[in-house]
Amino acid sequence: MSRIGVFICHCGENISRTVDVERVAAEVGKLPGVAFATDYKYMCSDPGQGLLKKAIREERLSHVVVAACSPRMHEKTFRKAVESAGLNPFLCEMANIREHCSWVHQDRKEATVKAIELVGMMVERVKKNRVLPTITVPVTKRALVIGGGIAGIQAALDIADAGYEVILVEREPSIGGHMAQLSETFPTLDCSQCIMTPKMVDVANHPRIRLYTYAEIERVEGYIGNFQVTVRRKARSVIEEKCTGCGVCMEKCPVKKIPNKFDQNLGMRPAIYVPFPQAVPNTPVIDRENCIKFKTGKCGVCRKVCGPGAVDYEQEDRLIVEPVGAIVVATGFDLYSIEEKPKGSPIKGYGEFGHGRIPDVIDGMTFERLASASGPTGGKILRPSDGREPKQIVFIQCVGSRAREKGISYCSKICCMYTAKHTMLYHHKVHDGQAYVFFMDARTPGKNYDEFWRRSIEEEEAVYIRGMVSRLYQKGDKIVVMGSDIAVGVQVEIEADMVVLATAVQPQKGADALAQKLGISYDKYNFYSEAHAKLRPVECATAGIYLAGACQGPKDIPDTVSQASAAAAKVIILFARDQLEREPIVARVREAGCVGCFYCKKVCPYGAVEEKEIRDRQGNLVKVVAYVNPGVCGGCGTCQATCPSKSVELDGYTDEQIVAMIEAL
Amino acid sequence: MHDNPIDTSIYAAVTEAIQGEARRILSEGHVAAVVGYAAARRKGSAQPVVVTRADDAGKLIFSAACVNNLAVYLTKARKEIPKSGKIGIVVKGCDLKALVGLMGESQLKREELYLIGVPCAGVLASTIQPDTALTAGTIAPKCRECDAHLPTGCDFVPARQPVTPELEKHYSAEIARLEAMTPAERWAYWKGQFKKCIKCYACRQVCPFCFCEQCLCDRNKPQMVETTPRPAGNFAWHIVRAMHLAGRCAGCAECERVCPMDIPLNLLNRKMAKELKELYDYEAGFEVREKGPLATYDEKDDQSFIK
Amino acid sequence: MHPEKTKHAFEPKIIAFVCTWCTYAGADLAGTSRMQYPANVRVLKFPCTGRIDPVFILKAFQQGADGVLVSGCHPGDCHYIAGNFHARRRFAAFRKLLEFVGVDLGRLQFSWVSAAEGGKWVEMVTGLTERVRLMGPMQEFKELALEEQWSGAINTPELQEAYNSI
Amino acid sequence: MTPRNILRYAYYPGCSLHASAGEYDLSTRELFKKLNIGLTEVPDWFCCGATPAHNVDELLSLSLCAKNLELAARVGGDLAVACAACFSRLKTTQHVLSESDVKRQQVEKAIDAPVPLNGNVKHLLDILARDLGLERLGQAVTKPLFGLKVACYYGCLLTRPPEVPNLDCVEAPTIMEDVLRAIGAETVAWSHRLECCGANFTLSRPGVVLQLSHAILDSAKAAGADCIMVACPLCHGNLDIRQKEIEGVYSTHYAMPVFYITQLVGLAAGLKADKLGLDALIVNPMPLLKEKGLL
Repeated sequence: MSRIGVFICHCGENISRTVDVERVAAEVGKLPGVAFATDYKYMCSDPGQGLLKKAIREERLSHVVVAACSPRMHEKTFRKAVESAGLNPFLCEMANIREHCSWVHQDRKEATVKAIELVGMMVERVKKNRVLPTITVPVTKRALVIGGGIAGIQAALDIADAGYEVILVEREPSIGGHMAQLSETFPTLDCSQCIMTPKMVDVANHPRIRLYTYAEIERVEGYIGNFQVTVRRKARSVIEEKCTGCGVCMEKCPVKKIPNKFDQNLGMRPAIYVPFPQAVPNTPVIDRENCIKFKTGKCGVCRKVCGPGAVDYEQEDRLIVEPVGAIVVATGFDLYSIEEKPKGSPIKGYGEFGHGRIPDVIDGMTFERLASASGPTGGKILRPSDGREPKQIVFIQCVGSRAREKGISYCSKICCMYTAKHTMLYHHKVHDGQAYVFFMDARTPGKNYDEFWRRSIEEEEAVYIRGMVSRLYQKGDKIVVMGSDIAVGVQVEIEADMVVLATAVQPQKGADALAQKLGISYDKYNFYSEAHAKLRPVECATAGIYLAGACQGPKDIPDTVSQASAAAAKVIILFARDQLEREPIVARVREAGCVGCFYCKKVCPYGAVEEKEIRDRQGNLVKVVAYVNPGVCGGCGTCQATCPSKSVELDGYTDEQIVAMIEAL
Repeated sequence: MHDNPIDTSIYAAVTEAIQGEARRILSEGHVAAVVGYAAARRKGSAQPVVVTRADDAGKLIFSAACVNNLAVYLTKARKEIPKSGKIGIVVKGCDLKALVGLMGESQLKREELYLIGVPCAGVLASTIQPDTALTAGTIAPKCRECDAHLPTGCDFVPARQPVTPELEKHYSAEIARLEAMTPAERWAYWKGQFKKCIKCYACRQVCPFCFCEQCLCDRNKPQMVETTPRPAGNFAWHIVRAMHLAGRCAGCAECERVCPMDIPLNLLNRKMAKELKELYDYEAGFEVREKGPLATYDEKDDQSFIK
Repeated sequence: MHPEKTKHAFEPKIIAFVCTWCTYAGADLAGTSRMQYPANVRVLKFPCTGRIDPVFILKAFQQGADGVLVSGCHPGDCHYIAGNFHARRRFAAFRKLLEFVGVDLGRLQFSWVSAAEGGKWVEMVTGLTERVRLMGPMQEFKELALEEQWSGAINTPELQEAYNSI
Repeated sequence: MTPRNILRYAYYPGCSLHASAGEYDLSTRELFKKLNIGLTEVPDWFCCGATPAHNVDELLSLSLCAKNLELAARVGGDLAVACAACFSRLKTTQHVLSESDVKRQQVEKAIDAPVPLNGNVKHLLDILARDLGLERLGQAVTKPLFGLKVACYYGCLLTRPPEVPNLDCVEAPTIMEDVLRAIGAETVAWSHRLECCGANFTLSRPGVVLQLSHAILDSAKAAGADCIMVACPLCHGNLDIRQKEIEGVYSTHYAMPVFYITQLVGLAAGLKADKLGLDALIVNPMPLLKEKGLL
């Protein structure tokens, strides 16, 4: 007979306000098998856990049910406590009477009845729980970092400096990401390239970082400590090992006028190119779509002029499999489009402000390139349409951000600050110019941030107009901006020479596809979800995968760097151990019942099911049955639901446990 | 209309060919045994037989009374079959589908079988005396919608073409009739049917696909399905059975033939087959496929029923 | 503060089979957001919808559930790569079977509710509860459970009395 | 059964087309006859309430449209609407009533009939560009309007509010331009395609209308347009009838003819000026049409 202990938590008043916890304890105490039932103010607190451990010892409890918050919150806490009291942790279950009961119901009677039933179900379930031994798996002490922006660079450097090998994968031909595109950074106005490029060089020179640029993640298999990652190295057409980065090929390339994405298509580049002069690696790539050799078969100038013979037109994509133990995802962000419907985006475009068809209406990143000393204009603010200096410039904030009607309700966080920076840069470069900013609210929390914003108004003479712009249109060579000033209550019309839109920060295109390869969750905008909004902000719910930077949500540089270092620390903590304990929620085959139809093998998403021969003592084959490799099993249980004879069972979710709960209804 | 005779004149020639082929493969040592049909004691009746000697090949027959699906003798009813060596088996088109399914489920290997296919115009319904002539009225319901009169992919098929008249489809009509009912009417119909069940498990015993060593429904930890022949347990048993056969059963209708209480069991199986055909364009039994419709998926599968 | 609560003559029993990664988390989010929904639902957590055997749904109805909700991750979001895809096929077939034997599919709801969709969880639970409340109790399985064996009708007063006293 | 390629519609002209915009009605009927598109005027139709009613009494405005929808449903087929304001009100009514059961019940009580919420309400533009199709429209052209530079003026109601008309993109529609290009005309890119002309304020606050319409005319002229094309009698009224006055107030000169879409398409389809009511326009289009050789 089981001796089950049931502990009902008040959670301060969070539960007890709606649920009559004493009554729950009293009712549950009557259930067969329950030896002890009590309630307590905070079960998760130290005294609460003490109470639990004491009861296990004194009441000789065989199983424990804690009725409190969601198991997603504290199951680990209580299982640990139970373990320290000498019981197998998997003999402890939680009934969720907070998120699923007290917080979602107001009627005390109904909520109490429901709580009693929920606890009752768990009592029946726990009776069928079995002792599960922990499974240990080895840890591969190498990390994969996806994304070579500032987040990925920082994480890679930290992990590598701790003594572990790092694979850094970047989609573009060079690392650097968006930070390499920026002109100067707030709140100090130091040059972005000056602080960024040394880090890029550090990455290139680090003995423990293997850099794959112009590469993407093809496939991810395995689990924490033991991932197998397939990287697709796209054909660069230049052999990295041979190239010296002299740049002659780029000089001689006959195709010169290809808009450079790095310069927001303002500058031009040849068909064989590095995106920017400080690129790491400084190895060019051939843009096969625009290269004459690839289009017509003629040309081949770059191969002729290349001294070391690094140009290779026949190069093909290569797939490389790398075993790693942890993954840091740092894929960063993209900017929202003001076009009607950007291709492949889950969110509709803004569909206003000229739809991207008015050349002098640009976004913030384009302004960064104009303001950058290494940019297409050499740091001069000039209009894309006619190259004239704009004397009146209008900045519009919250374009897409906080626009529920456009499908985005979040704040992009960085725009208030970078717009303030833009007004300053503009004022420094165009002394007789006037900047106007249309804004809803100025959000400037952060060290020295508000001071910076005030400076833009008080010292740099930017005119801030609280209100939104209704529309703008081209009139001659001016752009008429019509908006309202809600502080004064008048309509405003400004004839501007240039308009800069602070478009919303969005996840990178394809963020969802990558998440699906990694098996991590993401929100409706495709930002990756952290395991806990407050307490586990850098971990994914999927063990062994960590987040850094704007792929998780809009972030400025200091926040991104902090999170990257935090993610690196998490990886280093994982690598500090040789063996990893994994949850023993895995499928096991009952060989006696297995008839070897291998339905389990057919549906297993992990390929964890193998065929095992059973032989008698003489060595004659008796039958072939299924075998589940516990190291590979992900623990989904699809095999069990599919098995006709139920000869494979998922520990922790056995049919007995589930049917016990259903029967407790 | 119902008395319209069905031409079974080829069966004599087929019998002769089967005997000849069995004799050859047994005497040449191709196979260790041939599973087929032999005449039984009652006039005109037939029963399964395992022939291991070439001299006994003359026992083999094929007639409209050869109703059994012999596939079951290759799996769980293997007792009389030699443990090693290739086995020859006489199969009608409908039985072949079961064999094909069993191969897909790793229960049989094609290279261990010698398939003697039978051109078949139909067999008698289970309720008809074995010496009755085959007519539109006496033919088994499954034969009314047979699409495999001539088995394909066999090692040997007598070169005869069965004459197959167009018959009224029994199961399709029944499914349509039931589908037109209200849920309450359907419930009443099945309740009436399942009420009759005595849980003799003959349906399970005869089914080539019920090859589990221990049936889910016999387990008591946990007891998924009540075992006593009460209406609740009966209902659960038949639902579980139909679900487990979905995508696998190709309609040999042996369950229905052996049911002593005349429950239209194949009707459930045919309904599931129809749904899986409509949903995933899958038909069981035509080719050996590694994955049945419920062991695979397509990202674009219909999900109109999911909110 | 407390809205007027309507008393209903019939409070259905709703049982929800959910996966732990998406829908359970979505239901947690509904809780942390303090959304409100009818107290009729009892949630059973599974690692994945792929683990949910159709027999459980049958069992739930037999145990007196008036409505069953099955919910997991949206296609492509499965924590276990493809469990929900397998589940989708399995349930597509199973609901057709239930429909064919005369179960009103209004009592069986399938949904995708992600960890971010607390509101959708509330919508699903509320919708099903209200619908089933209108449909009334699921009598079919309950009556079946009360019925004796076909040959063993309770045909004597003593038996009837003994039966009633159980 | 009617073959698919034969188009038939119930037709709701709206009050303006029986009064100030008679030429719009005339040209619509003639053009559709020419294009072999059937129009059956909804018997007994009445005012939709247009721009003022819904500001005064929402239930009344919904009921007016609901009744008209109900009358149209008796004719059968999709409902063709010429006036942008009527179009907007009829669509809005369908939208509001399908969103709110309470309002639908109120309205159904008021008109004592069920409201047909699923019937298609289509603006003439939609019929020409999509139902008939640009290809077939092009085939019907006998006199392409080569060399005529047109500023397509949508006004505020054809695409707004975003959730209601579903005619085209809210901020960057192209349907008018598509139609015009199909008949050989040239369209200009200009900024005020979707601005408000002032609509009904023409009577109560003409000053507002003059200012707004002036901006529109100014912009069209700056873009190099020969003429403006509209699909709404209210817009037409303000741009055409008020043009002289605007010229006076703002001391400028436009002489910019304002055509209805059916007039231009009719012209291209070979209809004569008298069938299109071109003589009813206030700003005389004849000199322009003669200059371009389109008469």
